[in-house]
Amino acid sequence: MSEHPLLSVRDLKVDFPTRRGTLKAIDGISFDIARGEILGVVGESGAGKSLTGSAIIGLLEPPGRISGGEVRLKGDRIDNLPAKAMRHIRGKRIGMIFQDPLTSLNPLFTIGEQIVETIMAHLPVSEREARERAVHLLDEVGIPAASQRLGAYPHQFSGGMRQRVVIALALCAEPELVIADEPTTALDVSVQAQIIRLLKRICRDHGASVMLITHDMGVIAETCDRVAVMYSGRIAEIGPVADVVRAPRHPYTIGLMGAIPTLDATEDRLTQIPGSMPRLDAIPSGCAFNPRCAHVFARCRQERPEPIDVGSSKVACWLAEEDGSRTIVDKKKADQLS
Amino acid sequence: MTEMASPRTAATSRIARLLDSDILHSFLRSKVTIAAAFLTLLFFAGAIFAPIVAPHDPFDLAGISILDARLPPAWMEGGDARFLLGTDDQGRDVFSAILYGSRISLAVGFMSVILAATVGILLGLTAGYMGGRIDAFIMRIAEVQLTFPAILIALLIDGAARGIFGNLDREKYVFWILVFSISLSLWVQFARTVRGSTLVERGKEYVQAARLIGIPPFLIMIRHVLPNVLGPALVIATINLALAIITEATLSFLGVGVPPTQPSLGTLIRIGNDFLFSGEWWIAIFPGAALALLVLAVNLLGDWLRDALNPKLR
Amino acid sequence: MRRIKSVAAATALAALLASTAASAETLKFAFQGTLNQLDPYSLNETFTLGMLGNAYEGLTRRGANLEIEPALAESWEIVEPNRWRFHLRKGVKFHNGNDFTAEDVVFSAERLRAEGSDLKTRLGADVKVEIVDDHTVDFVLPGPNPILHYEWDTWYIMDKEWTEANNAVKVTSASDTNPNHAALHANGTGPFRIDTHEAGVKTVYSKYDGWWDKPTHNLDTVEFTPIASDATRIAALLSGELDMVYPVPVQDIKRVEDNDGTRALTGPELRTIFLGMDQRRDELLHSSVKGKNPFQDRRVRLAFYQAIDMEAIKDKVMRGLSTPSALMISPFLFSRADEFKRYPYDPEASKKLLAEAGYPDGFSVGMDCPNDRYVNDEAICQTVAAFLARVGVKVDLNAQPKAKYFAKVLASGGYDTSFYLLGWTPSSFDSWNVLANIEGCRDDAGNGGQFNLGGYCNPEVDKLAARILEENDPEKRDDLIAEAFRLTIGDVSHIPLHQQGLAWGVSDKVDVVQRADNQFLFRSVQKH
Amino acid sequence: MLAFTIRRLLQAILVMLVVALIAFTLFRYVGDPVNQMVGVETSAEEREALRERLGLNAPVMVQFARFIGHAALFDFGTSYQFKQPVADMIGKRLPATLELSLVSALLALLVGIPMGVYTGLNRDSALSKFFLSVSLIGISLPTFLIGILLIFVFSVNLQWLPSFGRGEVVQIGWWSTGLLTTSGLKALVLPAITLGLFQMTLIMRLVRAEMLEVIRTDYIKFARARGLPDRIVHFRHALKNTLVPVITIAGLQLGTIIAFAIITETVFQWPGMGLLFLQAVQNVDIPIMAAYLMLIAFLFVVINLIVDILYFLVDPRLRAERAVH
Repeated sequence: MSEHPLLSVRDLKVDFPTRRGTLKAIDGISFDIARGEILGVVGESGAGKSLTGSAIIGLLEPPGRISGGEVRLKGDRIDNLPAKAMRHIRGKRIGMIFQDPLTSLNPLFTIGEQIVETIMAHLPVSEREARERAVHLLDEVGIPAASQRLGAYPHQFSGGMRQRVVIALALCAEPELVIADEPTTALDVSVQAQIIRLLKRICRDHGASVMLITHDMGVIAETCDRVAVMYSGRIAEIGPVADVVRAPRHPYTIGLMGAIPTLDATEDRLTQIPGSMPRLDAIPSGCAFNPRCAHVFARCRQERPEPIDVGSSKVACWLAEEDGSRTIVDKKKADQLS
Repeated sequence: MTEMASPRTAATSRIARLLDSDILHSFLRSKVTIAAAFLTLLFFAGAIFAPIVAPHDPFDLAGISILDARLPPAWMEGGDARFLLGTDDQGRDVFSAILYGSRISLAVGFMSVILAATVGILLGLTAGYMGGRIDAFIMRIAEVQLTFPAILIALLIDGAARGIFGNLDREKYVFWILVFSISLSLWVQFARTVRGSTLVERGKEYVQAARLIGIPPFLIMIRHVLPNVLGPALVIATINLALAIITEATLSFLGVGVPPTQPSLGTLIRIGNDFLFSGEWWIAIFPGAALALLVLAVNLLGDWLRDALNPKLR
Repeated sequence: MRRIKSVAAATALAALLASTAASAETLKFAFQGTLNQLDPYSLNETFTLGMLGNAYEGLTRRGANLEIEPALAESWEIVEPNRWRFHLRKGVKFHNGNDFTAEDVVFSAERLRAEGSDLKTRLGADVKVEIVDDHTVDFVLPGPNPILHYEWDTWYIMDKEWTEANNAVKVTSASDTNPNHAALHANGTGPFRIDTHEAGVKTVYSKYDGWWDKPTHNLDTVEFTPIASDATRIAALLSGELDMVYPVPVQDIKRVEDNDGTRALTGPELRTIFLGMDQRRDELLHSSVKGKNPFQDRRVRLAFYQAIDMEAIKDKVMRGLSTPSALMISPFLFSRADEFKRYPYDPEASKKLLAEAGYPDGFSVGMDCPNDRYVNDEAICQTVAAFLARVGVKVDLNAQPKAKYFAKVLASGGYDTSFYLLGWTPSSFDSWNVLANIEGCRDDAGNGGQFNLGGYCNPEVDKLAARILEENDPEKRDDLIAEAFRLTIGDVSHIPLHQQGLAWGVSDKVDVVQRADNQFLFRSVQKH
Repeated sequence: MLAFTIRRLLQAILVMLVVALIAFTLFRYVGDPVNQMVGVETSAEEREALRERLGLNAPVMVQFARFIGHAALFDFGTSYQFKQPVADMIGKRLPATLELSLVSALLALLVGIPMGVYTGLNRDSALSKFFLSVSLIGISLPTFLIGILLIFVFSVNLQWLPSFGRGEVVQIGWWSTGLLTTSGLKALVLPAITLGLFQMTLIMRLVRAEMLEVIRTDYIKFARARGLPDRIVHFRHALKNTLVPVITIAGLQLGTIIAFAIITETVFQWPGMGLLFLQAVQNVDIPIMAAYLMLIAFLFVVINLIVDILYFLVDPRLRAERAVH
């Protein structure tokens, strides 16, 4: 049993069938998350990050559907489970945190009601026990005077406090994996770091792995063990944070790195990648990134690169195949190239 | 950075939008909508060109003959080729009466909606722009107005009109009485929508800027607000047209609408209702079906418009 | 909460028990109009009087064939030419238990002729009523009148003591705003008492056990509901909810006949439907002609007459259920009616007459018409308008509910009409009533033909009418009547249209007697 | 809560005053009330005396004050047609209309909400499409046509249900109810369906639209992501949020239902206020019209108050806001 990673995604494909043809929103991605590991998933809007999260937890909005590949949790397939069985995985074994704490909580129910109903949906406890547990959790996520605030409604909390409540909700049935989908985007900059730290600490305390979806490379660099860079429904590059951030190999990753505003930036301006991600119904042949890539060559337009091992990372780029050791393009160079 | 900062749901919503427009144009949907549009156009054309296309003039008393009364539709036994859908108790051609009746029904409907839209948009703009007491006052009236459905208002006004004008004079003004009373109950929706939009616009910079330059901001706002509310207003107008037609028909059915000598669809149904049980079903059924079809078609168009423009209607 | 529920349940149970306990026969019927109030002297209208006639009684009553029968008076005699003696029935009790005596008759005679009464014509103001003894009353007339008692079947006798005790001596007139006890309750001697009366909703009668006559009915309860909508009324009969409805619209007669379990009773009604024209004013109130009154020209009146095809109206509007009439009275009420013929339908002649009269292009005139009073009244008016349109006359039709219509065209509305449709049943069933009310001259003070709305006036006719009233010899009397009618027809005083048919819808579970005056009397109803 | 209620009450009183003014104007200026009461033969002196007696010579403000004073006691004088006190007539007919309206509203809510929820949750199922088509037809068919059709089918042809009236009623105090007898219940079926159908389709469409919107919200997604059973997600979380706008509309609809009862009552000869009002309009019986207007306004105000309080109970955000301000 222990040889299985906690979560294993293999060749996952998500389709949106339409009358004019099937859109491939996610086109064959594979990655693992180990126990206790924090995996960052990064990419532009529309790259398929959130869909990946939704697909794993089985909450794709119709008509979106998983059209291929498999998702395994501790070696057991969960992508083809019946709705009822899947429900017991959601919340119980995989917790989820959404972007906006303001809208994630039902405004018409007290937070106590919402936590208690979640606990009771998954654990065989009495309502009293569930309440005690709720108080404990709220305490743990740093809500002051937790027992008195059970009866409070979401609108009576600040944004940061609400996200703490959401974290407590995601963790209240002791899940093994937490998928956090841009958990801080909607928050005030001043509390973003606090929430990320809280998330990291509390997941470690509860022994939960995290899949942290974000578009913020800075957060990834500070928080994650490994990172997956997604582009147009595929993984461009995946590997340990240290490698990917310090020595990105995929031209897209390089571009992204350039987009991180750092406090100690020596550059005068941020690196930008020209152009924008292709629409799902107009993905170019070959490498999807080729129209924007500064290093594009003929092969990129004809053949699609599959991820290949480069050091401890995997990179889907023909450049990487041609010379695994050569192309450690540094930031300065990328800057000039663009 | 700007691109990167777009919300998390952008990807899904982009797909959703694509799919939505897909549903919009999906085969079945458009077929129904096209049929509805065609039907509506047909009614409009029939109503506008009634004097040309109708085989008879049902309002011309000298042209109708009691001897032709209650003839069944042309294809039935005893039918007369001159009267496709049969004749009513006075010998009027039901088909022609439907064309002329739709003319009245549509005219009342259109005029009511136009009046209601004008009043509603003006009041909505005023309320939203002026704010404060005036806003509160107008919106309070709107709220009270909402309680009294078109039917009730129309009945009250009609009753008052009978008291003031007497019965015969009332008939002369009945068209305007109907238009007035129906529009009185329809303006609220327009006003609310426009007010909401105006409130949003009022806070914008160009309004402040206009004030600085010395242009009356109200005028500028009208120019900015109107395009914004055009979509929702069109949807409201379409749905209200259906409502106005139903209201007119109901009033005429209750006997307080247009007089039987110049029947609208509702009047025709009222007349035909007396013959429904006696086997002369065509006098009520054809106008009834015409009314239902017309309203259905307009409603379908309204539904489609709403989905297409997807404005927040509330 | 629970207690309330059980109370409610108990109430419901009691109600159910009550309704089953009254297992005896209940007659449920509907009429198109409402019974507004119960004062027997406030409205001279067939339906209201007919309904009250089930609770109240007159000195006389009329049988199935409208023959005069003794009722509260056992017999009467003309003791002197100007003195009639009525012998009252003994042992009759009002619903409240009071005895019926001569006092009540005198009291009723006074109240009948008091301010606010709509039935003043039942008994002339100059007739004296004298008590001979407790059960004998004399009526002293200013001159002979052979038809004195012809309309007394609808002059209902009220209980003096009850009326006075309830402060209801004053008649609640049609314009009164303070209805008194008698307008809301009834206390007669008739076969049924009125238990509850909700105007416009429901009136419930129950059998009066103390009735003096032997009941020829087997009813215990009668429920009356007004149903204005023809379709609803017929539907209620066809579905078996009601035992009887009237009137049945002519178009539904066949359906009522064909339906299992119901039948239609039809017959000629005594009412004559006619058109009237304002001939009194020098300028019409509602017309395009200014400065003169076209209806004062006989040619115009005749042109109108001849423009209308009565056979077509009979066939298409009345579906055969009418008798086109040359006279202003039903042929059943005047034995020599067959001597008279209608002017022929002739639109060409009509146009010519109009041209001769100076209206080659016609003119326009407002027409008043009730829309809930007579059989297909509004449809007839529309058809008339269509016929007149063909000879160039444009009619602005003003059809409205009878209450509004009557308020406009009758004396109380100042005879505000130029051209109208009206129906008339002489309540005495005699021609004199027509000649006096419809054809009699009317002066500015309102004396004379009260229902001569158009103000037609031929002094010769009035003189004949006066002679008819006093003539005791039937043969001679008929001669005089025929002569008077001949004059009015020659003048085209009115345009008689037809006698409409009666049509009642009756369940096969009941037997009823249909009287030609369209009164529905429960006393002859059998239910099985 | 108290301040809120008081403010609402004051607003309600203001509304009633405005409506009273309209009713008064109707009563006073549409057709001279004296002319409505007397005949042509009444002399000028008699008219003047009546005028004085009715207080029509007092200043308008005084008259209006009197009108309000009387209206507060529900005294609207005597019907021109029926010669009965208007208050009595309306009082006798009020139960009929209210029972019909409430049953229709209940029907509309009890059927409309589940249908709306179902079609909102199962957008593409065949049944949803069927419901939607039916609702569109329901909105497009005028009420009177539906009534006629129902009578034609169920009363005349099948003879299952009565076509008119209330059936047998039981008197409980001044209230007459048809809900306790079989015939009363049977008589209620067709009119209630006729009256409720339009509102039902309206509510169904509203709930569906709300449901579609709510189901897309983050908190519903989050509720699912927490692994809550569908039952709880749909009927606890989604429905409660859907209900907020539904309450407003439903409240307004009840007012509409009472007014729409005019049509249903006419078709089914239901002895309620609507029928009375229609007859009053046709006969220009102003006292009844004025009284009906006031009554409807009063019902509206009461319903609005109830809606506001319901709002309060359902939506904690409102409660908090009110508490703060």
